[in-house]
Amino acid sequence: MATIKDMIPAFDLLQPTSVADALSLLSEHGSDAWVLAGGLDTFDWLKDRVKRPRVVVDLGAITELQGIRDAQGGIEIGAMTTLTEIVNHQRIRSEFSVLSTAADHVATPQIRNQGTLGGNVSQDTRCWYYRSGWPCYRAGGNVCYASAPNAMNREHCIVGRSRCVAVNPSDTAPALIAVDAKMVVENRRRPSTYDAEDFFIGPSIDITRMTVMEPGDLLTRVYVPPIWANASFYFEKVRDRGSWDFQLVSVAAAFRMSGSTIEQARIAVNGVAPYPVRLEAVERLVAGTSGDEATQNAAGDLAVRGARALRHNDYKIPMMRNLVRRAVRSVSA
Amino acid sequence: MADKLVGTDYSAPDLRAKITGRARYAEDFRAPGMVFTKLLLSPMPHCRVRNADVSRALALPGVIDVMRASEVPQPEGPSEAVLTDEPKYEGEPILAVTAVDEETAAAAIELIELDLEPLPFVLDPLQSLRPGGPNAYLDGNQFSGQDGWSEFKWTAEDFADIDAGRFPANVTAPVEWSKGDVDAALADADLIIDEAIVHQSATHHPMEPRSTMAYWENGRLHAFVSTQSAQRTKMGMAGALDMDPEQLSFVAEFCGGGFGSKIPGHAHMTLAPLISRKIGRPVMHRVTRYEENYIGRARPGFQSWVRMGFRADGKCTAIDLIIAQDSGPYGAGDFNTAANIADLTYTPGNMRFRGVPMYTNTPPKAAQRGPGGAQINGMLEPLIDKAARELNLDRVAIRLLNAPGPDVGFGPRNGTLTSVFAKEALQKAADMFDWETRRTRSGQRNGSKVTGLGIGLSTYTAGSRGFDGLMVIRPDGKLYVYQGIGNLGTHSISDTARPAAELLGLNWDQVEIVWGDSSRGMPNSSVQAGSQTTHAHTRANYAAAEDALRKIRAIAARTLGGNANAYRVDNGRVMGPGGSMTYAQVAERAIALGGEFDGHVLPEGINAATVPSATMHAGTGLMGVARDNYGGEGSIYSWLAAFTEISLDVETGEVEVIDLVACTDCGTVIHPRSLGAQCFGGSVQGMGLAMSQRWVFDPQYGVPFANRLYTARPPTIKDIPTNYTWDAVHIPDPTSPIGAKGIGEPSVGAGSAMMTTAIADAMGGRCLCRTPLTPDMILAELEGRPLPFGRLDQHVG
Amino acid sequence: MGDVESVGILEKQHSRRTFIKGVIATGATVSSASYLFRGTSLLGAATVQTSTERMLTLNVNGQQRRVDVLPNETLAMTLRYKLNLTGTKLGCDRAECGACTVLIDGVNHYGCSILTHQVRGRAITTIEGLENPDTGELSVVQQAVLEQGGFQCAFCAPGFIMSMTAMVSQNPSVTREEARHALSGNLCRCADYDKILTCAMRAAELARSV
Amino acid sequence: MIELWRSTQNPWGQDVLIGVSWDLMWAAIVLAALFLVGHSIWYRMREGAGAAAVAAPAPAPSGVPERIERHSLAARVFHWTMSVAMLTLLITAFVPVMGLEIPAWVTWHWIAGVVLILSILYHIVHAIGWQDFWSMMSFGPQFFREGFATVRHVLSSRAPEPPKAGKYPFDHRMYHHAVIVASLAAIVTGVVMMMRIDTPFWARDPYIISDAAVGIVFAVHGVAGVVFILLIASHIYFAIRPEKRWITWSMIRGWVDREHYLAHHDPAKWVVTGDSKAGSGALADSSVSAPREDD
Repeated sequence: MATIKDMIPAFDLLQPTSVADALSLLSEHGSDAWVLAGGLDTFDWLKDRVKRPRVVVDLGAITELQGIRDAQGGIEIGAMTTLTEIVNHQRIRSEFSVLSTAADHVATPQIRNQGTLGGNVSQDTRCWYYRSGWPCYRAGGNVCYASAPNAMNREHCIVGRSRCVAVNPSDTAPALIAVDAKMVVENRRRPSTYDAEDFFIGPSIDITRMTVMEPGDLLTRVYVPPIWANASFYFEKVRDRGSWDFQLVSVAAAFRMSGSTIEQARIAVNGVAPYPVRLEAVERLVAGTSGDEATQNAAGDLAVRGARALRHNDYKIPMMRNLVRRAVRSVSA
Repeated sequence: MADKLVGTDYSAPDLRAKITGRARYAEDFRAPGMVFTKLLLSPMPHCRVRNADVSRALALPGVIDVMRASEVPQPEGPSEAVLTDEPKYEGEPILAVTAVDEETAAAAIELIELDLEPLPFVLDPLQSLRPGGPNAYLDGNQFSGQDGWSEFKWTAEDFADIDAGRFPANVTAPVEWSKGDVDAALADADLIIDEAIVHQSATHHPMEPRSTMAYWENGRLHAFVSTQSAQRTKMGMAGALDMDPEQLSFVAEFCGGGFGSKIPGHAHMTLAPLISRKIGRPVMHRVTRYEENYIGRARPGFQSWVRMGFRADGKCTAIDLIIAQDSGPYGAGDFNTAANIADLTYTPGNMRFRGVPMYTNTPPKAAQRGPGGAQINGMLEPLIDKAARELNLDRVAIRLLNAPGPDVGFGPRNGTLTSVFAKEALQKAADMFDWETRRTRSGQRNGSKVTGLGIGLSTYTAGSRGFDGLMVIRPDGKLYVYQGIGNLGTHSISDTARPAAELLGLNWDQVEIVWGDSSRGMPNSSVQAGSQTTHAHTRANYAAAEDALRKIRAIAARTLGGNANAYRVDNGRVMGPGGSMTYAQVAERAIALGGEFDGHVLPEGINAATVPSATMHAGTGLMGVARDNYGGEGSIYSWLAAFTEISLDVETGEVEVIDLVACTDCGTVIHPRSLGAQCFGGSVQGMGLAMSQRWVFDPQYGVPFANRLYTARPPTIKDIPTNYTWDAVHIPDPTSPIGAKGIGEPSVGAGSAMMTTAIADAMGGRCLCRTPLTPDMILAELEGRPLPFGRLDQHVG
Repeated sequence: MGDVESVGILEKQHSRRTFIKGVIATGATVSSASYLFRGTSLLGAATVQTSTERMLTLNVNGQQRRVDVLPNETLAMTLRYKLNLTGTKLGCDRAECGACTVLIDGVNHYGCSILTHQVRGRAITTIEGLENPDTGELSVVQQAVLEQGGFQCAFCAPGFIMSMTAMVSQNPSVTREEARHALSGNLCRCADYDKILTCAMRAAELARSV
Repeated sequence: MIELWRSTQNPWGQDVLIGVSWDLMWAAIVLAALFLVGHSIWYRMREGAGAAAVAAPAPAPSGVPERIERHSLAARVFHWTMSVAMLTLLITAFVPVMGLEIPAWVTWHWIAGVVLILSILYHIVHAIGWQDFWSMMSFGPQFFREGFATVRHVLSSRAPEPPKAGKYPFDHRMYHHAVIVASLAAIVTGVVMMMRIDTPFWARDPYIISDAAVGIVFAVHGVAGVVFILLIASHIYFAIRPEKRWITWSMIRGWVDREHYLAHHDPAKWVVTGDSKAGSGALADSSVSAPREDD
């Protein structure tokens, strides 16, 4: 729909300084309001003139949303904490390196300097049909263009499709699942806490959203419990170019080892479904093993069981399988 | 003794401006009362504008003008208009809205109600070649000046071959030539390599979008343009606006890259002047990246079939080449050059070429750095390796065997070269790379990583002749070199002046380069394309310097006595039997003497376009002005041989590029650091062609998706070779007094070829025979899974 | 325009919203010298009582600059079209090339992808602010680039130089590989990356010796 | 003012219809509620006026058994299967629109749709082959006479009772016809819509029909769905009204007792003879087991 994609249409900018003010603004303006965190996803939408919020609520002035604190033995990360802060945070680097590594794989330094953890996990999908403003299911229309027989869907999903075949673009999402992070979502009525893997939803639940958050909701902080501190972590992201690009497939894993045996594991993959996928069956499979080659292969094969390719993305099946293998291999003697 | 200027590094005169933010590119200029123009782009790949209701747009406060296609020149046939009522590609400008600010203009565009009639469109040349397939134009898919439009199709039998994966031996083509007896040579060949190859289209995406600012002042146009060239762009712009070039103050001091998409200038640079003339206010046409993606040109894609015959010793004895080219809506010539360069690089002796340029409803195509050459070398080098593998020959040896020597005659007319040291460059690069020991690494596996070695040999035109040089030694003792060439980042504006300054015995701080503003003088110059500039303008400036030197000596002899030829120059002085003079004194004398000395009398034979510029400076000092009459037989081509080692991860399809070793045949080296940068930058652009850059279209709606930088994927600093070493053969071109040839173009083909060959090498010789080779394709091939594209699909990845 | 009417509606809500601290900028502006953005009169819906709230004092290159900024205006646009600091380039306007990179409190950001209203009260440095204002002396990064003859077309140069500046100030002992990572948010289509890295390493060297 | 349609711009910027506005759903719900309330009030008034008093049973023809089979087991299985499918369809269709998430509602919806289609196919075959098809589908003069009388009776309390129906009273038959139309519309469009989602039957392809046609398909499907809100609501309402409950029981047990038979049916039009227990006797087989579509 190339008529013009330039210049942000006018909106009212509200810059509350407290979560309470933000929540009351959001509940007041409902779906007219747009939450502005780092803005890297936001300004795309606005400059393309595809999304037209009347009100933009900028969270930048809310200090209580910023920073990384020790909390209940774990770590609490404000939703407005930048990815660079996470990359450089000493305790995260030493105890939850999978998270700092994942954050360091996001786009570019400038984007990490401005992009926030909250924004990174809440960002919208990059399906180029949807982002071009085409009236697909996700945009409230009655069709998925990306799954048409002749569609260009190299970067789309191989599991979890339901009418929509887009993928979640977040690099930190699988890492948060791997460390069993808790996402605290507040609205005017109440705060509620979600396990990271439940925070992300697929189109079968609500095709217009990527997360549990509805208008009026605000992700205020992410709590990383101590359970997985200092586990053996693995993160890998396959992308076309070494910078900027979103993942084709990424994997984040945590292994608690006793000696050379995997006691317990958490493995999540992204870029393969409309939401980051936690591979619980694989986790059970590798638990109690030494992660030997047989286990690696079994894990990889199990991971992609039921995966279904679109016209251009069959490669994601072996890619996902291999990344899961590599994750397990990383802890094998 | 004055500094040695040729072959030494120096800091270019425009660099300080570039690094302090003072360098002004087209979009950096302002004028009082400046208003803003924005484009309404076609949402359809091919349609007719039945009606555009602009009333609501015009009613929006702040909107000044809506310019329609009817108000701009509409050329006949398949040629581009700045605005059109029959868009030939999604994103083609339909009309332009001008308002007091961009926000208003954008809002106004959304108020315009378009009534569009969708028309048949085609994205893939092969679709248009199929019997009954769609055409890009209503009247057909081929155009010729005399016969107009016609429809060109291949037969069902041809497509039976193609679909069965056979070489379509019987296809006809709008362009055909052959030499020798290809069929006999193929029959006699010990080995025939027969492949279908796809090379995808890739957008130029210069960093600076083609913005223009323009205003008129009592009949005089002031235009601020982004262009690779300068004097030639000015003439082109004046022509396009049907105005006297002398009424055009043309400013193009800096150009944020062009890579072929801005020679000379570009169609849309006339829009701001046209609107400004209409509304009587300065107009800024800021082109966005999104628009640049559409109107900014792209390299034509190829779908190609080739049969190469080899003797057992590895000599290529036949090339049977068919190229179907995606020419976009307005055509491109890459396919012809590609054929010539195939013949030149591998000297088969017997060659048949069938070229099929097909119009498509995709964004316009144009020359892109190494047009045709970059594609064909990237496509054919892996086949040379395939032959080496089959015949069990060394990959360097087979290239040395096939590379041309001085006796080469290439192309349909057996053209000759002024000089060719391809073998020398290849051998030197091999030695630098330590090929003899490293060759054993090829295919070695370490964990999931496999080593691949890549070799790319590429060539391209590197010069032209007959342009003018203009320079003045002023009473301040400095040499002012007036450049008509553009400043696109190659340092040509200063590089081409250094041999001249050296001839005049000047230190670099005694030389001022004047460029980028027609009101300061622009002699007749080449376009900055095809790597001509270094060759053409070292000569032109040298000719002017010789003219100046003659006059300096004459003045010295007149003033100090003795024989003019007994005077020599050094350190800004002329000295001889009668003593010495400073250039300052010489300049004073020249002004006093007048006539030819200070440019009041100009020599015969300089180009008419040079005369106004020379006259402008007449009387300001001692003028050197001359045409390059050095002559020389044959075409000027330069060469680059590139080697690389890569590490390919067979579990992810990712490729790590460990190093790049390059050696070039570009004659005399003028500016080593700049040359090294050209070889590296070009090679990396070639790597982009080979490994990431893409166009992707939705086939249903004909709409492109890789229409932004992150989806088009130009190489980033993370994708480059970790180590880089380079050198040149340092053998001057004998037909030039300076001996320098250009180098911009060949590096692209070499960089592309070194990657396509390295990846094939890492995959045990399996050649996917397409670009770009992205991780998904590599992994699918390695895993023996269905490839994510049809064998001949264009616009995938 | 629908969003114009919304100005009026939201005005009322704002007057009720006294408890909210921080600026509430509205969709219209009173803009005089603005090259780029529309003035209220043109919008039809004057909103005088909030227009003053859009008058910002920006700290740019050490100077306090009063400027009238729309809520939907990016920093790059303000710099280029209101403060005439055209050294900051617009290469893509989508955080995909880095030509617009500026420093905000010493950290490199894409000027095209942050609202001017988000940087109120923060120190903004552009390419024009690197030279010593008194002596005109170049910064170490600029010196290094000048020495090494960095860049070709140089449209990307200001952005790269700002990223290098942030890099060497954070880590003067940066390795070439680290530099590659630190500069990976800037695109150079001439692909002069090798020379750019050489410049970066030289800049770090100079920074260490300072 | 409520919106009727939802439209958008296709990738070429052309305006296209994409479906009905969900305002219509709310309108239908309100309308249904109004009807139920309205009808119960109207009925009360009629009772007050005594008009609704059941006329004295006509002299019973000899040999009418205690229990007269009204719905064969097959017919009842069909009815209840269909009702489950229909309710699933309505819930999965409209509850998400109301904002309550139903995971994988699309899958449930199309599966229920397939069940509905199969059950209806079965019903058509069964009705044509083994049931008294024409007693439901006849549109002769008698149909219109009954119709006229029924309407008059509804409009005025002084109007005489309409003549007793045969097996299917006029209102039931009208209801049946309405359901046929709505079902056909929903099914035909639903099948087309299934081309756009993942089902085991075919590879999804959004381009089988044009944007414009798809819009119409979605709109028709939406309208049919909204109509079903009204039909099903009123149906359930009548099914649970005390004075109609004997019919509901007959759809559960299969038979009606002699009193209701004589009270509500014209033995001349619905002939039942012999000492038939439920389901027995030649006549019973041929004529007593026609199901009532509107259940």
